[in-house]
Amino acid sequence: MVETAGPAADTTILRWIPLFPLAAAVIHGVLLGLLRRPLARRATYWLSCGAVAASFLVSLFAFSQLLGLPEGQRAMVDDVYTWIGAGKFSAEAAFLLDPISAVMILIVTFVGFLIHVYSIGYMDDDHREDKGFQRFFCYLNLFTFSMLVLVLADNLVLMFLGWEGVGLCSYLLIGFWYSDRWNAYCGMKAFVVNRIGDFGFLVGIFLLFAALADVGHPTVAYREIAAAFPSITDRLVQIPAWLGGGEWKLATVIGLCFFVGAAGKSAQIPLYIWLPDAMAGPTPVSALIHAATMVTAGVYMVCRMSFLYEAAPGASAVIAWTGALTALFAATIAIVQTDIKKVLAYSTVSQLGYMILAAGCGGYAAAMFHLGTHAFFKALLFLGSGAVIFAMHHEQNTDKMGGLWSTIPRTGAVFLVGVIAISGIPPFSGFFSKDEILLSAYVAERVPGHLWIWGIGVFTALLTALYMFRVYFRTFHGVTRVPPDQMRKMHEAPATMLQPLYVLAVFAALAGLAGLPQVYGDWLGIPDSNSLGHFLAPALPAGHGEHEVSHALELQLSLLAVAAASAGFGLAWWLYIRSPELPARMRETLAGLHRVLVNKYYVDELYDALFVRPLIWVSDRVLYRGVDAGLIDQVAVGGTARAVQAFAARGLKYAQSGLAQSYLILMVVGTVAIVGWLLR
Amino acid sequence: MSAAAVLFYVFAAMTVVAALGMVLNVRNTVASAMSLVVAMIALAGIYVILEAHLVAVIQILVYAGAIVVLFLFVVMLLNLRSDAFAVPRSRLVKLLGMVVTGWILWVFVRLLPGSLPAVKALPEGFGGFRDVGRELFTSFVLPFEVTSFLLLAAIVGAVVLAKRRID
Amino acid sequence: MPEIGVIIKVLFMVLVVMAALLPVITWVERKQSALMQDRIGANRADIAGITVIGLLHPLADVLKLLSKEDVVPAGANRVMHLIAPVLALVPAIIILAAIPFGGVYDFGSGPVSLVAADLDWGMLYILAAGSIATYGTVLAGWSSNSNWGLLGSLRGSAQMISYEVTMGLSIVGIFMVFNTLKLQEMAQAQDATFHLLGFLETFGWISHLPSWLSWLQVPMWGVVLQPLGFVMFLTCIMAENKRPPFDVPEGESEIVAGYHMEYSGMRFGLFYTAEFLEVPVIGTIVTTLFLGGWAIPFLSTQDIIGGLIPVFGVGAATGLCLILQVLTFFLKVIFMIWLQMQIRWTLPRFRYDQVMDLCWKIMLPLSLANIFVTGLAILLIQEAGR
Amino acid sequence: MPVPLEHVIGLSAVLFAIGTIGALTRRNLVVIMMSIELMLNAVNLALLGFSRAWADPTGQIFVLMVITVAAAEVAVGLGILISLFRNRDSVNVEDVSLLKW
Repeated sequence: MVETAGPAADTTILRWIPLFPLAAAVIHGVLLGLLRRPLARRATYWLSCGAVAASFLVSLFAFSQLLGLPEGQRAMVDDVYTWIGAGKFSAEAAFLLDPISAVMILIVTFVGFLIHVYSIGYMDDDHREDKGFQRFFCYLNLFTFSMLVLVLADNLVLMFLGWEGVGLCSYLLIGFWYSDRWNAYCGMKAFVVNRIGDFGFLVGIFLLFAALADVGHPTVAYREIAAAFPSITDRLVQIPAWLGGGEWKLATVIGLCFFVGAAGKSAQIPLYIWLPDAMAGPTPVSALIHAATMVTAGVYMVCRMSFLYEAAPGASAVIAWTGALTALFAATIAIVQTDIKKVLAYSTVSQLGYMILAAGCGGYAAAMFHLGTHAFFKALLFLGSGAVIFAMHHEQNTDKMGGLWSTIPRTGAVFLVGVIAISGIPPFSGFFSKDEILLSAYVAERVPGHLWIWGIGVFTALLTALYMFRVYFRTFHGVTRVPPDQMRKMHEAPATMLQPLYVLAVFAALAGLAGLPQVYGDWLGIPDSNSLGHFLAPALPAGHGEHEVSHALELQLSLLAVAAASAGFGLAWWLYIRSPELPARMRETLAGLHRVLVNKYYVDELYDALFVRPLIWVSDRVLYRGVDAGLIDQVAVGGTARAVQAFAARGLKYAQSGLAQSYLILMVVGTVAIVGWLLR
Repeated sequence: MSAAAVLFYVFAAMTVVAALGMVLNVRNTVASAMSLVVAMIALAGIYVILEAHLVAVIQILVYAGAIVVLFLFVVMLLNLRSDAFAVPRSRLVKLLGMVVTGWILWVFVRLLPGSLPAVKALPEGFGGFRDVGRELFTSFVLPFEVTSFLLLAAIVGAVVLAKRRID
Repeated sequence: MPEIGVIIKVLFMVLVVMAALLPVITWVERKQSALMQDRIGANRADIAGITVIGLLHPLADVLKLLSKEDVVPAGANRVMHLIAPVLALVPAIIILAAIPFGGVYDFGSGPVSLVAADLDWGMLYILAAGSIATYGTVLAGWSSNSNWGLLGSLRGSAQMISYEVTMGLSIVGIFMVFNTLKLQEMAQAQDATFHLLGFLETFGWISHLPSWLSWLQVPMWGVVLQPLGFVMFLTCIMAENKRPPFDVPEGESEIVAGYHMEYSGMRFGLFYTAEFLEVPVIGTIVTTLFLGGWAIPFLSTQDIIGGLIPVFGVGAATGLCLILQVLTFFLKVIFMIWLQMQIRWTLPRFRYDQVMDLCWKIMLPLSLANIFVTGLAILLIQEAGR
Repeated sequence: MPVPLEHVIGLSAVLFAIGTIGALTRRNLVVIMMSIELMLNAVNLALLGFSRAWADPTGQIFVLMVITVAAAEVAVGLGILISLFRNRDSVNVEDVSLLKW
């Protein structure tokens, strides 16, 4: 189907990347579910971490081979077998490695590996159930597999498989401690909300396939779609009246449908509500799934479909604005949260907003860049918070922390690195990626009000610095609010937890240099320093995001961003170090606003009133009691039975005289009648 | 008219008469069985005329020699006395039977003339046990084997059914 | 001409076997029993004081039976009561039609086969005819409206049906060995000898037999090739005949006289005749199947004729050979008769369940095994032969 | 073939009809089963007639099969008959009409 890569590259190695974690997961599953023989913890984590490490190494190898290919045609396809073949429709189980997916698999396997290692220490003190340890690693491997399928998939259908797989694993892991009803509820919430997004995604796939089939290209493979797309670019579709009617561009409709899916996975307005609750899961899960990898699937998908969005400016505008609003919205909420993981969760939402914003503004490379850096520093932050929580014996509320630097300085140090990185203070990674995003927003003329978006971005950068440093100060500095005896007993996390932190800290600090903008490259005398951008460029449309602005302007913009970030830092320092009594007074003066923010704008309550309760009511009264019990059970099933019974009792039973010969007579008459008719 | 033809018609007459005797004799079951035997043997004769020697012998061995004896055996075992079935059936049933029979005969008779195949010349040893046996153990070996299963099932069923429960 | 020939043969068989053998058999039976029971036995019947060592007794019997009143019990079914003895006797006679009492001889005018009806499927014919004999028993008991008779015919029919099965299976081995159902062919096949150790050569276990063993020849008789079949067939066919030790249908001590209890006079005589006639008939059958028929051991037909021609010339030699072989045949038959007498007077009557168990639980599996082994052996020899 | 095939088939038709009448009108189960045997024989006759006409032994094979099946049927049928007689002391087909409304 797809033209294969050059002879140099052996493409069949790709299949091994997802295969290793799958194998591990299957082994765990068989041992746990079928044989009921849990492995020893040591064997368990050696198996899981080994599998992920193996696929990371294979990924590196594949990546090197990809680099070996000439600039223009960097793509390796491993066509394993035809997964679904039905007439014209056929979905291959094929893996595609191009720059985008290469970046993704490196992030997924590398960060995933670190988090696996981290989990060894973190889950070790969890004694809620004996099999929990292996179950956790089983799910973790399964998630890695699904994620790799998602990013490596060569076509939409296979990608959807991974898409659902990660959703399932997130559900399983959020509700990992299902004995606690709240966790189970959170898992369900995440799953249901994701379903809504998946629905949009599916509709998008169907629309796209139908349209392509119309023009004679029934395919779901990316590159064929991309090839055949121009023929349907200018199509118009009639929107049903209840959706407002009118003629829309098909590309726009499809793009919006896809974006619904992206919004579901990447927690954008209005579907972001599941992510904060997802923090009910173990912290490594929050780090891996709900910060580094899964939630970025939406961004990845938008970039993957970039050629489509290039043709659908309307959809892009919607995306950009959604991203911008999400970023701001989540940031404002994050300011007042006291639960350390909640803050990180909202910051994740906010950062995802950034990425989506970039993608909407055509800065796909910027989005991918930020995706990468964010994966590092947000994983770092989560794991750091995990270390804190570990030290505090599963206490997450920052109101009960403070001044921890004296007891766990190493954790504090790596946490600080993460904070600086996310706040976008040079030269840490967050600065460069965020800078590129803002730049791409600034220059995206085709997006209506792109300057406003840029403004929002800058302001959000300020808020980001504010709330991140707020959390940092409230946790590690100032007067401690921890009972002294606990303070004395407190100690650092074990090595298996700390060493991944160090590694992540290094990357969080330096990853930005991978996509060093040309401006600074010139200073340092590095020719085309934005290696990541160059690497991604051929796979992404040479959109307006890339077009040149004068270095002077670029510098001014980044200075502005830095200024905003440092302002946020200063504000946080003023409020929580310099005069710690101020926040309380502000809370009193702005009581109303504070309450709204603490309650996250009452969005959950709103949804509950608007959707959840009516839905439950309808399901119970109409669907269950009306349709199922009433219509199907009573009328359809029971009715049929009653009808047959009545008929038999009235007339049919008299045909059964019990006399063998009467039956025989009927039989003979029938036979003879048939024979006679045949011989007529 | 060849001797064989004469024999055929004689046997045919015997068969029909014996069959009628079997069906119409309402007083005496054993007599019915005996007339059935006569019919069987006469049929065996007809089979010989039709060059089906093996089948003819088997006919006598199995039908006359075993099956009908079995009937007689059961009749005697149950010691069925004759008169129990003397009561005639309702006219309606009889009429129906006649009508149906008329139907069948009519259909068959309509079928007969012209629609039958031309008679072919016979190969050597046709209908002998070698010929039939070869056919039976080559082309029809599977049905043959399946038949053995059928017989086994029949044996078991008969034993189970007829065994007197001791309780 | 051929029809005449057939008629002559039939008459020969029937007359010889019935008129000559039958009285002798009854006499032999009497003497035999007397011998065994330490009595003198039949020695009274005399014509003018001459008692030919009791050989006149059969004559007296016939006269008595013919002159007795012929009673038909009340409530009996006359027709059936009349038919039954005939049905019992006829099969025994018609079986003789298929028995070869001599070989195939050529007096220049085409080969003459000394068998009334040389059927392709002669053995099957014998089985079929034998199966008809059941009706005699069944009807006799049923028609005479007597519980003893009914019980007798119940037992008789069950026993005969059962043993028919085993009898048929027990000679399948013979069919396989001689590869024919034609009795004359069987007899001819047995008109030969084979080397007792020949199998060693056949399977190539030794290159060739040493000459000093060449005298180790055996006639190729059914009894040699199928000893188990011989025993089983003899048992089955004697059970078919319902004489002791298989006389449960009559069982004087249990059910008075069984199925022919209500018979008297010549009707009983017919049953009696049938029973006694079947003894030589059995003899002929067993002889033909297992004892080489008319064949003279170690002297095959062509040996005899070839040896006699120089002395007498072709025609006379053939005729002489014919006479010799027919005599041999009847000698063997008489031996079989004697053997049956021995058995009849040696063994006591079995119990009914014993009879049935012997048939279904012992001989049926044995006969099946016999068939299997025989087939295996034949296959092996064919393989070795090729 | 000494007689025209029509006559063989006709004979078989007549026998079949007689058997049918017996099976339909008699009430003695034994006789009914015997009538069924008669019908089977009629079919056999037709099969053999055709086999003779076509000079094809297949018909005879079929007859052998039919005979086998008939034997099995009689064995089982009579077994049922006996146990029936034990329970209901009758072989009248109209006494076994319990299985109805």
